[in-house]
Amino acid sequence: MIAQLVIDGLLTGAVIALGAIGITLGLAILRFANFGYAELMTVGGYAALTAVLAYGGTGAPLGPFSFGGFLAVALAVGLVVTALVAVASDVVVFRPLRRRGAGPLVLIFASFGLALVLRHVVLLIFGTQPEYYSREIQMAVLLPGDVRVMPDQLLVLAITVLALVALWWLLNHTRMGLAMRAVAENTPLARACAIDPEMAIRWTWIVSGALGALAGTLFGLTVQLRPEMGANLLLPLFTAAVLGGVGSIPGAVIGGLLVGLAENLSVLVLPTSYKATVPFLIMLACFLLRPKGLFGK
Amino acid sequence: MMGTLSYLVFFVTVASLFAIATLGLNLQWGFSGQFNAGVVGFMAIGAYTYAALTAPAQHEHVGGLDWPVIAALVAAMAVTALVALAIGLVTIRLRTDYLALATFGIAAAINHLALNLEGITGGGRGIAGIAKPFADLPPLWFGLAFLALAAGALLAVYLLLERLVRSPWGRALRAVREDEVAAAALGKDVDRMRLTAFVIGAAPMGLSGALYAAFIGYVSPYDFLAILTFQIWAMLIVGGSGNNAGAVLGSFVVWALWSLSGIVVVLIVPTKLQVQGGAIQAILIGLLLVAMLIFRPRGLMGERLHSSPLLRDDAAVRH
Amino acid sequence: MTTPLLEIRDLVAGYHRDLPIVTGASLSVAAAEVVALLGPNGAGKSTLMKAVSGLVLVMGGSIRLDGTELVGMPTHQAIAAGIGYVPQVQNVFVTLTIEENLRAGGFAAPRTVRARIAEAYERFPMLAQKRRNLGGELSGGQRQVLAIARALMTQPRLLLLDEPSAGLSPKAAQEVFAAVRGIAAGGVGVLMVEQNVKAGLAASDRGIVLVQGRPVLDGPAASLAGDPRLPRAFLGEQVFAA
Amino acid sequence: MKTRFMLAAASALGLMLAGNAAMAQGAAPSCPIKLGAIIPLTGPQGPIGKPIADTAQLAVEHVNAAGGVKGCPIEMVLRDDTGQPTLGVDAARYLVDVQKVPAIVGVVGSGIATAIVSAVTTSAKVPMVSCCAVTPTLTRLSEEGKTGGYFFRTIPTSRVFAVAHAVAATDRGYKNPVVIYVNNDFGSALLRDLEKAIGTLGGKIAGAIPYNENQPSYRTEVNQALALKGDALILIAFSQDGATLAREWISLGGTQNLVLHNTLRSQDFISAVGARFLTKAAGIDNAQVAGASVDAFNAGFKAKFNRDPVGPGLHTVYDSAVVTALAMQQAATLDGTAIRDALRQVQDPAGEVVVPGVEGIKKSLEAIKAGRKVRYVGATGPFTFDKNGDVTGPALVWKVEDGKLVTDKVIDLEQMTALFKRIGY
Repeated sequence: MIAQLVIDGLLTGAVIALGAIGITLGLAILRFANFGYAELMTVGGYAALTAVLAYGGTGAPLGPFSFGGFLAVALAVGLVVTALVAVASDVVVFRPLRRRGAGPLVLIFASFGLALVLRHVVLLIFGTQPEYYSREIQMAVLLPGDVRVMPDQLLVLAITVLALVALWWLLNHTRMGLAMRAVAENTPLARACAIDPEMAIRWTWIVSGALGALAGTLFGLTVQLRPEMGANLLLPLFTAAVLGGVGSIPGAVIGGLLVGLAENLSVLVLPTSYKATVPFLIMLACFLLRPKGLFGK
Repeated sequence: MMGTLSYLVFFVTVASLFAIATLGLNLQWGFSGQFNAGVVGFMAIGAYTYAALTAPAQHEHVGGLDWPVIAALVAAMAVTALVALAIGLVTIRLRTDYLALATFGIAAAINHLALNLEGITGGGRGIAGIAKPFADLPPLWFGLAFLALAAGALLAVYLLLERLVRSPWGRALRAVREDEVAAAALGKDVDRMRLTAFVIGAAPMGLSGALYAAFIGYVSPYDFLAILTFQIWAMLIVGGSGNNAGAVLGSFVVWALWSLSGIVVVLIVPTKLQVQGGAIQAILIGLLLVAMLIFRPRGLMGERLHSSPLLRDDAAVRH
Repeated sequence: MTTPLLEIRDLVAGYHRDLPIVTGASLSVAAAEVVALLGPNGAGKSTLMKAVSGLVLVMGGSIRLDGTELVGMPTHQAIAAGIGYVPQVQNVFVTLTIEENLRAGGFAAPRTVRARIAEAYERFPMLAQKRRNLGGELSGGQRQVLAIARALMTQPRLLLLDEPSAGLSPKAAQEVFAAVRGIAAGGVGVLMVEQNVKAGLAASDRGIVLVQGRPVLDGPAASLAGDPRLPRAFLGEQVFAA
Repeated sequence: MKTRFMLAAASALGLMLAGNAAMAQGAAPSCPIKLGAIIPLTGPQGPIGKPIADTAQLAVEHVNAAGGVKGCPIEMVLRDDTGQPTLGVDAARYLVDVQKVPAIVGVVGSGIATAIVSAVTTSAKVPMVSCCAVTPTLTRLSEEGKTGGYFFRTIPTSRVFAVAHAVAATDRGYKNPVVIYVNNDFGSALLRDLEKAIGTLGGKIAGAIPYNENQPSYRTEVNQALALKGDALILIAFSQDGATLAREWISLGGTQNLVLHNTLRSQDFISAVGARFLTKAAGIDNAQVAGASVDAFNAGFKAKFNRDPVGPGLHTVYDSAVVTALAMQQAATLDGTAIRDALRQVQDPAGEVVVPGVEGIKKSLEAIKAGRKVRYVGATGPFTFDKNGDVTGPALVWKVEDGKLVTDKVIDLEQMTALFKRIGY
């Protein structure tokens, strides 16, 4: 039972981790808690769904997985659309506010409003019923230790690791990555280096939008797509980002895994009906004990 | 015409209840710069306290205490303030966006507790039969009497808070909001001031929740969802934070838009398409708020008592 | 004097429109010249530097670099136009490695970055040794060196240094000043804010004393060092430009 | 500053009055007759609310095609409560005060129904005929006289569901079912009744796991339920969560001996889970699907929407709208109290049996006009409001065959009453 809970915790934690990276980048570079970020996951998941619906499915299932090869194309569509939506939301909403010198709290509130709009646009277009990329149910495989895992979930884990490697490379070995890290640490100095902060901000939206789309699609793959899916994940995402320390990508990943683990293991001591409260308790404990997060500077 | 009048009375009553909570938020945010994203949690505490003290015994444990209305209202405020004190002691040193996250989480946790602590809250069944003041009056008179109570409470809260923010303490509070370091250097105990403002600001939220419970006569966890926090914030932003009259005006305008847009959907959208109307309504409200932030950042009224404009534009230059 | 490299005329600048801190300053810096900008606290020295690099509001006047107007240019364009700016504090990226700091410094000219980094390592061998260390791991003097090397990555014609010797030991300060002289010898104009009047003037060709947002003294470093008006200016007494 | 405040306040007021004026124009004194409806169209309950609203509209169209009430067509005034009680109460207040509707139908959420009964309809003396609110709190309020008799519902209380679940499980020989139930008033009330019912019918619940709505994933809950090692799963869940739970349960190797709640009786659910995993599944619902009355509704629904009427609340909302319309026809005047009393008169056991559909409604409207007594037997089969406005109705057990929902068994009103006695409700 415990082994199963641990595995489940890691698997849910992987998707939370992906989303939390987007949040932590936002906190570090955009300098506000983007409450609308989770909606980018929803947008990404549904954009991929649109591609799947247009194609008429994901193609014949690949090996043990529930979906066909077209899902990769759909995912690419989702990444592009979401990155565009993210940049557009910056151009239309956040950049004018930044220009005016609005504080982070005005930005947070604007992100609340934007979240409302995005969520309901998705709802208006797709309706409220849950959607799936593939309606195939796949049977869990039994691993040693009486642990049951679905092949899709293992793939999700693998994709998460790949995405992390790609992100690490992007941040450490590209001009954009350098600009983003410089702006995150010290915006005035970055400007003195002829780095345009607006450009770094634009790339942050693109990268975090794409990560959100990936997280949303993977979530849709292993659970389901719903217009409120992002909103329901908001608290775990922020908890993971805060736990890891703002701006720390390894921190966000470990934070995500910890939140997933804690949620799942909590049922050993608490009734399941309190499970959803657990991320909040972790967050509060973190604020009390380590306000800068586990990996904060 | 009587019907419209009756609806107007209802509308003003509900808007007044919201305005009371908005005034509390204005003290926390408008005057001391604390981002409370869990307003609805404090309203829930007030409502459940009032309900537990006045409702007859039901379910397994709840109720049967039969407190008088006024005593229960005061108790609801006191309990909310106490809870706010406990929360504030934990969160007061957090930077603002963390405070927003913490309070957002607290409201979610309070909602879970309301749903799960069946012995006190009735769980999902909620608490029914809550004491309604003036319940013996005929409907329209009940409406008018309750309006008088709500408006009276609103006026009292407004006057008290106006006095408070104009006192030396209130001026010091704004100084803290503008520049914590400078205020601390001037010898103000910053944490203590912020904590006091947080607790005093929470009390009207509890009162608002309690009056809501008294008005409807029933509370359940579904009354206190995160969207309500968003609504209260919208009221403050639209009205103009840092201005108590603005907070009240904003409450009326936003609640009017919120309920009116539903009516407009009924009137102009064909019935067949009305199921989409709700989504359109939410989209319009979201757009309105964002537009307000962009084009009229100080709200309808803005802050009256001028503070140093220096910091704001400094931020503009740096960004 | 030939045509100055930097020419500031009647500059009014500050953080807020209604509250100018630089209140009508005119001064110039020539190529290969080191100019020390002196003055009491709050005189507007740092603000003047930030105005040149486009980091504060400019309400009036002009700032020309080789005839190009800088007023109204965002910082990153001013840097690209030939300004190198080293702020007083937080002047290196502590979370980036030394090499990444230099790479960031050369952001505007990616093609030449490799060559510039090699040059920087040649000029400051210490940086080459610590290329993989984080900026945060350097000592104060090393940070100052890194900050200057970083500012040189774009091959600026004018280098702005805000208190390069602050917090350094006298020995470390001397090393920094020596580096500054070497840079100027290569043809770069240097404008540096200094608290330490004596050491600052010793390292400079010319000194300018700023009081309440305007230059009140401007002259060769050697003669200014002995000028009796200098201490009075620092005490806030009324002095008149020579 | 003062002036600005006054201006803004005045314009806010003006906006409201303008809205009201617009409404007043539409509100002709007699025709059409307005019928209020409050249904969640967005928010968490939006997925089940939308088809409910469509079906309510269908009922109104049927009534109008049958000639309308007192010679007037009915106009349904629909408001979205978004699942928020504050907005539900506001909608009710608006419908009652401004639109002057003499009755309200729909109302899905229990919390919303209770708030509206508590704050609006009882004091305004306007009957509310809810299609879907199942909370026992409303029964208690009725018993305490706090609804003034103005609250009715066409959906049976949780006990009917509990009996149906128990019958479906024990019929199939399940002795130790595990229960996963939604953690709200409805779910916990149903669980209590279910424990009793299954105990009486010869089984014992192996364990019950509550779940909170709208969680991103239910893996933990499913794993806990799996650990209880029951011989079947009784799933009391709403549509979206239900699909997630059933999918996770099956893919984690849970038994396919499923007993599903009525909210999962939909083609959406079957296609979300996959028919091949549901061959052993059974489900329950409160509607009776045999007989002329039900066929009449099904035919009418299919003619309009080109699909079978499967899904929660469809039959009950149709009945709530039609029975209210008939009561309006029966009542001497279109006032709330008269309609409240007439709601029971159109269920006269000695009356002429009348059924759904344009033809059926036409007959009943004419019979009432002619002064004859009628007994409306609805889309849910025969039902009667008891003293609390509740109904004890028949129930059915369904299963999935070739990807289609088919009826397996009907528990008619007599059997249901007998089972209630046996269980000791």
